[in-house]
Amino acid sequence: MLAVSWEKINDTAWLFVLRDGVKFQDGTPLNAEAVKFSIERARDIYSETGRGPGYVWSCIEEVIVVNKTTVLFKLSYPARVDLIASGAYGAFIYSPKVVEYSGATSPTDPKLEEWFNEGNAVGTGPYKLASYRPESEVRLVKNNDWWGWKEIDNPSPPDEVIIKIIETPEAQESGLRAKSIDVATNIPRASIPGLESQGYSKVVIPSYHNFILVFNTQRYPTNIAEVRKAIAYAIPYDELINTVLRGYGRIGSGLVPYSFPGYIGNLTYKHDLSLAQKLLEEAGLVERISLEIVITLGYEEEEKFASLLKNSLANLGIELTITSLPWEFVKERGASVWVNPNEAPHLIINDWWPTYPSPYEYYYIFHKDNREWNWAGYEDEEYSQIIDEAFVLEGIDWAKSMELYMEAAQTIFNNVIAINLWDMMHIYVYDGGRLMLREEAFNPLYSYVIFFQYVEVKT
Amino acid sequence: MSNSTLLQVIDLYVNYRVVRKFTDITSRVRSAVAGVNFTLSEGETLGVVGGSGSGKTTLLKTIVGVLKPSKGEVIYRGVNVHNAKGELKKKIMAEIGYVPQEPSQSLDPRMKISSSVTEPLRALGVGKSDRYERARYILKVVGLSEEVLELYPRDLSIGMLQRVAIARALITKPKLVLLDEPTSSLDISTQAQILNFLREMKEVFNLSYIIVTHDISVASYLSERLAVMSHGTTIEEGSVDEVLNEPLHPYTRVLIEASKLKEIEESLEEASAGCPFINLCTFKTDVCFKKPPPQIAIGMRRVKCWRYSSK
Amino acid sequence: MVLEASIKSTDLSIGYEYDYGILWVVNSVNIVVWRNTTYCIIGESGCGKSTLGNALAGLLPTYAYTNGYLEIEGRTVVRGDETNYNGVRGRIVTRIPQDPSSALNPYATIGEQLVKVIEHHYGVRENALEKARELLKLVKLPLEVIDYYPHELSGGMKQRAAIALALAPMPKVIVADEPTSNLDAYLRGVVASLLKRVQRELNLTLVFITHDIALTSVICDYIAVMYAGTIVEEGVSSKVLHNPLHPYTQLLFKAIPKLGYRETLSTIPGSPPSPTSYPEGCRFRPRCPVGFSECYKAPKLIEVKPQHKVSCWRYA
Amino acid sequence: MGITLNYVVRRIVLSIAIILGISIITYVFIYLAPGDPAYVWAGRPRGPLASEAIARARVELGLDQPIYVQFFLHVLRFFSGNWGLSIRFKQSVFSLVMRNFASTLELLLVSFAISIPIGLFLGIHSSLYRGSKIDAAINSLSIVLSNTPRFWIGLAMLLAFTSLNIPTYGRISDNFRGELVERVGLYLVDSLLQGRLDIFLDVLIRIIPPALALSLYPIGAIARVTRISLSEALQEEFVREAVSLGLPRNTVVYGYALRGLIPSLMQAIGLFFSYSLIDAMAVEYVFGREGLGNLLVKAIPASDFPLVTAALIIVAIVYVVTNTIADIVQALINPRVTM
Amino acid sequence: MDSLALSINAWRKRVTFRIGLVITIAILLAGVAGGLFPLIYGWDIGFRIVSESFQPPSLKHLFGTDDLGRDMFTRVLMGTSRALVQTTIVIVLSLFIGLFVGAITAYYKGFIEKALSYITELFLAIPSILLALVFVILFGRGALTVSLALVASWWSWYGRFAYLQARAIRDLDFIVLAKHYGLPGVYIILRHIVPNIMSPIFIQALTDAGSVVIELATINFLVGVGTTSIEEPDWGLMLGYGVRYVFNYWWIPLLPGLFIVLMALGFALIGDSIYEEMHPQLKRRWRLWF
Repeated sequence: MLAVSWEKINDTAWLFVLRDGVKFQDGTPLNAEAVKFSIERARDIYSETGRGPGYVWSCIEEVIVVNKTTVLFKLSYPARVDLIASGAYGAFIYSPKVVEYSGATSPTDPKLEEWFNEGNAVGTGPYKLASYRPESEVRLVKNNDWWGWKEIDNPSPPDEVIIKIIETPEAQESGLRAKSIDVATNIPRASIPGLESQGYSKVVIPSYHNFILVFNTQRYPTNIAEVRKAIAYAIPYDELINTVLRGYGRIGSGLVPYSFPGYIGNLTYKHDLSLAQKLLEEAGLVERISLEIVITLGYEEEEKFASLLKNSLANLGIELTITSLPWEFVKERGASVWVNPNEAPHLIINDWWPTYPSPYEYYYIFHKDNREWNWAGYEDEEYSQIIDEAFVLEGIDWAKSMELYMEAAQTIFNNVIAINLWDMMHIYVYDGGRLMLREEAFNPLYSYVIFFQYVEVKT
Repeated sequence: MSNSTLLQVIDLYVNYRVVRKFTDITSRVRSAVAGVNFTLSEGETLGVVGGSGSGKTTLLKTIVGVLKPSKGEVIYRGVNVHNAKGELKKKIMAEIGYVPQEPSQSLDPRMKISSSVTEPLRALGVGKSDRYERARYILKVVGLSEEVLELYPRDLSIGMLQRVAIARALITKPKLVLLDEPTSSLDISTQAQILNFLREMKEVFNLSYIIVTHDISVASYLSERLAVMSHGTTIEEGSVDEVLNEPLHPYTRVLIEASKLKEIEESLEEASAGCPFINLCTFKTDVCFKKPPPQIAIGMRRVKCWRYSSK
Repeated sequence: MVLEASIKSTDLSIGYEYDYGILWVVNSVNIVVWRNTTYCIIGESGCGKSTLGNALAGLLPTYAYTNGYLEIEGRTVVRGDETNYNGVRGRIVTRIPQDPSSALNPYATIGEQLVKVIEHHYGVRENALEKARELLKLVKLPLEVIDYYPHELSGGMKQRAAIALALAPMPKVIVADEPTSNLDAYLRGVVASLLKRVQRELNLTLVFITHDIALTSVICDYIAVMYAGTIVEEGVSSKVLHNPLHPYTQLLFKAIPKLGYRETLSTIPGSPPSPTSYPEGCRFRPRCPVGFSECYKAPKLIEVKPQHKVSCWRYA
Repeated sequence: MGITLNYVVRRIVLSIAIILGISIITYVFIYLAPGDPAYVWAGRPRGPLASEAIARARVELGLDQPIYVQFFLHVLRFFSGNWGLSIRFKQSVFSLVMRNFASTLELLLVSFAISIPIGLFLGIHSSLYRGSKIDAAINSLSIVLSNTPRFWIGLAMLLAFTSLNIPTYGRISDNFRGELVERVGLYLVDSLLQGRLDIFLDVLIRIIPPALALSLYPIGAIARVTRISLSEALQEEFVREAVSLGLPRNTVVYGYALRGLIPSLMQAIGLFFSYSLIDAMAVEYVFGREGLGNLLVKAIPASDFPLVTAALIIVAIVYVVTNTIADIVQALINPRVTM
Repeated sequence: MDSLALSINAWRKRVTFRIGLVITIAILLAGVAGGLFPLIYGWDIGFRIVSESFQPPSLKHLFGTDDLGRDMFTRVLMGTSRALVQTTIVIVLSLFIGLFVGAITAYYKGFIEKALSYITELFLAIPSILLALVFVILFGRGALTVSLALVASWWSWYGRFAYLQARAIRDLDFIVLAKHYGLPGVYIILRHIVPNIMSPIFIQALTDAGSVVIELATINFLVGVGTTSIEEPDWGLMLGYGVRYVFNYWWIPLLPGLFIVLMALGFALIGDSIYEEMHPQLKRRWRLWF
């Protein structure tokens, strides 16, 4: 948005032209220096401490200020800088004066980070941060000096925005009903018809957030491919859509979510219990078996899916134990497949969203070197090589790299290492009598983000 | 006085701590028993008479060994009661019986009489059948039927409870029994029964008693010798007849008058230093206001009063 | 001196509610207490004397049942099961408690307690304080006691404070329920003397309830002996004390140890019956050494000598 | 005075010892917690440099030190009010907890302002008419009240009020949120300090339903305690003495019997207060109010153990402090007891 | 011995006792039924999807069905047996620990008394939720873990109660004498102190059973640590999970709560009636007499 135009000069150099006349909320003008400052800070923090989402910028060798409004990105290896720059993380541009404000000595001084954490920000956006209580609410006020107001033609944008951090769906619904919330991001799906009948409106936005069922390939019996396949056939996909997602969701295909770069259709199993039964018999499993699935506490859909799966597997004589844990524990259980595969759960659901618009984000999960996230315990040399190659090719030959990703997806699908169960859809329920949410207010890459400049307040 | 000395109490002090005021950081020491001396011969009975708060009960508990003295010694047949250990201690415990003040509190309400009565024997390591045999015997002696053994304290009247408490004190065949207000919670008719019974027991087992009471008539009924106690010390000691007929100390005189029910014009303010009985006394001199009186022996009698110090 | 009845009871019975009905602990008591005299009720524990005292002072517990009549200073306070002590408590009757340490309000100073009572009955504060001082003087307590809490006083002083409190509403009748039982011999004499003096000075009617027979000789004008809920003997104190008629009274007096006497005490065999199992007829019959066949019928309290009543078939 | 400075000092030392004990237990808790705080602290790194970031976070959090050093530092920090940064919110735990505690405290105070008078009233009347139908009714009512899950009733109330379109959700209307100047942290007080009656009313309307739900238990419990202890007190000798002196009924009941009960009732109410804290957390969660309960619900799934323990330590400290105060006050009021 | 007599008296005279007993028996039956269900109908009975989701209460589904179409009533009954077992564990264990710790604290004067009473105070102050979380970390999630965690905090109530009771009797003559005779501490604690302090504590524990149920439910409601899975039919979790449907499908969160109330009430009514029977000053007729 801040860039007016950009072009790829060669594999390792991109030129960006910035919008002129844009000012930060503290009055300093947005210029090439600020871009250099912000991007290099993110990159440096990552390379110095390994922390933060700055790794998206690790391809940058140097940001060169060409003139006041032009920057040149010099890369150490080919990459799609345009995609990175539009990513959800690590691509924030802020005023270089923050160093001064926070009393830090250098851009990577932890003091600056603390200053940000305390709820300070100086960006270019249409709304300014007014107060910051990460546990309950964030307040924004309109930035009248924003450059974009002329362009978007919104007669009545909100003057003040309060983002309430309300995690539980019932609390959101209650707030909505009590008129203390105008837009709710996470309403129980089952409540939506009731709310709609009371005059509330909804917006359904697809997202790149998907839920991946991961099989433990190192533990009996899920180390047997037939067993995994049988489970894949036992998943009640229709019920998943109808009962769990109440229609607001899409059965996943392959690993990459729908409409994300590198999406592949048709990599989906069907619900077929008799086939599943046959596969189990082929695998030689006649006695009753017990499996464990680990899901994340608080994800209503995961919980329900697990229940459906339990019911369905019961027909196959498989007893499914559902363990729902806080997210940190889920991760710990999942990663334990590398330490003690027989203690790790047979099945585990990992929810994933990209920080960076490349299919690599999804395929890297099952990379053999990824000990943090490869909860399948899947160690496939060939697969890993294919995706690494594809990643390098991204900045050079997009089509070729997509082909390689396709191959990787087939491997995962055929071996039933993991199944993308569904792609999430965000449902925003709002009081239609008071607000109008334009479509531009949402971007699938930015989950749970509303661009408030596109919100119209009705009087 | 008979020949052999049974018990000697030498200069006994028992202190306790009190905190009085808001600003007191440390507690102050008060003496419940402050300098008690007496000697008891075998077969002799000592009556200790004193008002409430005079330290009688503390004295008794210290003699029996329940409380530790801050100073002084209790010598039973040449052995210091509080230093005795092991078998010796058990022997002394067996030879000194103790009957607490409230019969209703001295027996465990949740325990059968048989268990309560045989408890001292259990501590001595006597076998179960022996214990019960002895319990049956002793109950017969105190005039209770055998069925009582299977009852609980709530099934018995207070007089019977007192008998049971005495039976427990007697079950170890003691030589000395300490009685703390044995009749104060009893009715007149029961009191007479218990008093007579105590006399009888003394004959049967050749016992010595130390009886602590506020009632000088009860003490004189059972004892050969009387000690009058006040403010933690024995202010006068002597044979019953001597004390009753010729009281030396003004407080003793008042006590006797009170029990003869003469009308008493009372004045009870406590003196600060010096003798605590100044207000009762018609012979007070300057020294009485300054220092507490020392113990003075007159023949076999002892008294704490300045009046007799010059003699 | 003309004798006027201060308290008069007619067939007064008092019982308590128990699991299986009413337990009558005081049965058909007929007494007359004359004004400005001291009337003693003596008996052993459980004979109902405290219950009778509570009835006189208007302090029967709520689970008590009554029967008969009781008049105090011309006011009928008990009529059948109805009791009405309004205007009688305090104004006409007060009582001196058995245990002053629990009967004094532990949360207020002696002065506060006195003043509260005086104020309620007679108004204004300055006078009340003055009156409180007078009362303390009357019971020979030092004046600084006015600022003391009850727990700061010794046993004897507490009892005096309780007496002062009972005198504060200026009643006509005082019921003293074993006021000396928690005191030692010396203080007992002191308190009894004090009560006697106060009764004379203030022209009170004093009902003195005690089990301490020796004490009665000093302070009582009339004596009633209670046994198992009934009055077995009643009369002028000198007559009852020196010439007891009822066998129970006779035996009881012999059972008291006397100073200097060392002969074996005589005892009453057995123990007093409990209200749940009063014997038929004369209630002393099972323990009576001189009982005869007549005793299976209940005797009546009759005047056998002038001012000396007894309830025994031997004198019928 | 029945109390000595010595006692007060001892009681306070005891409280500090208990809080120290709690800090030990919480330390053990944080230490044992399996969700790797270093990982979260590092911002859940995903890239190839992730393990490096985690190692770095471990140093920053002091997790590389020997356990006794860690423990010592923990205790030191604990008593200096530096409870570290919340892993999830990256803010000072202390200020986070205090800010939310004010909300919980406000709710509790209002609920006790409701329940103490009602509970006392019910208890006194139950006791005065005991054995009667009134007593049976009040007693049964208080048993029912004190044995109903508060959060459940809160839920039902939330449903009822929301269907009646009465705003019960949240702590304050959003229109007012920006206008309220926070001084004390208790919005009822703050709004009055600011002189804004409209804000005060809004806050009041929102606080009453949860406070009512919360006050069920204390109402029942206070009524029962009052009934039992007043019944005993009314039979105490000094109360009978007051009756025998002809004092009027109100003087006897309130001036004599009840006055003596104040210390023990205070102690009991202090206990109920600290016991209600957990209830308050559940109820405020139901009503979507900010506060310790909501904080806890957010912190637990995020394995934000410093925050979880801090929130719960506040509960413990409130317990210790209320009880210490109640004990000291009870010793002060009661001249009989010498401590 | 007297407790039986007391109960009989209470039954004869108190409506509350009878109501409480009826409720408790009903809950016990429900618990037995819930415990037997898996044996009769198979292990997955509580999880079986039997109908359309969100069915309101009807004769077929007494408590309606939940968001997946499972029968709520079956699940609530299974929750009953869980709650009964958990409550029994909590009450019995805390009672024993509390009773003995309290007796020991009071019996051994001096250092042991100080140390143990401080420890008791400490455990009183620790919120049970915190202990529940600690225990979950130590022993893993599960109903038993939370019960034990609650024991770890709950015993201190009885510990203090027992201590106060025992302190009141420890200087009575029969205990002083037993000590004086040289009888061992264990004997005195077991034979003298514990029997004399236990009955009020037992009654208290009976009354407390209701609070235990509520506390368990509150912990599970708030932090959901009680079970290994949301699938487990635990009351607190069912409520906590059902809260999100309160506005549209009220029976999902509200009906299971009814059972919590009933169970708590049943125990409390029984305990209270026996308490009243034990305290005659509370049970006798009382009229305003002054």
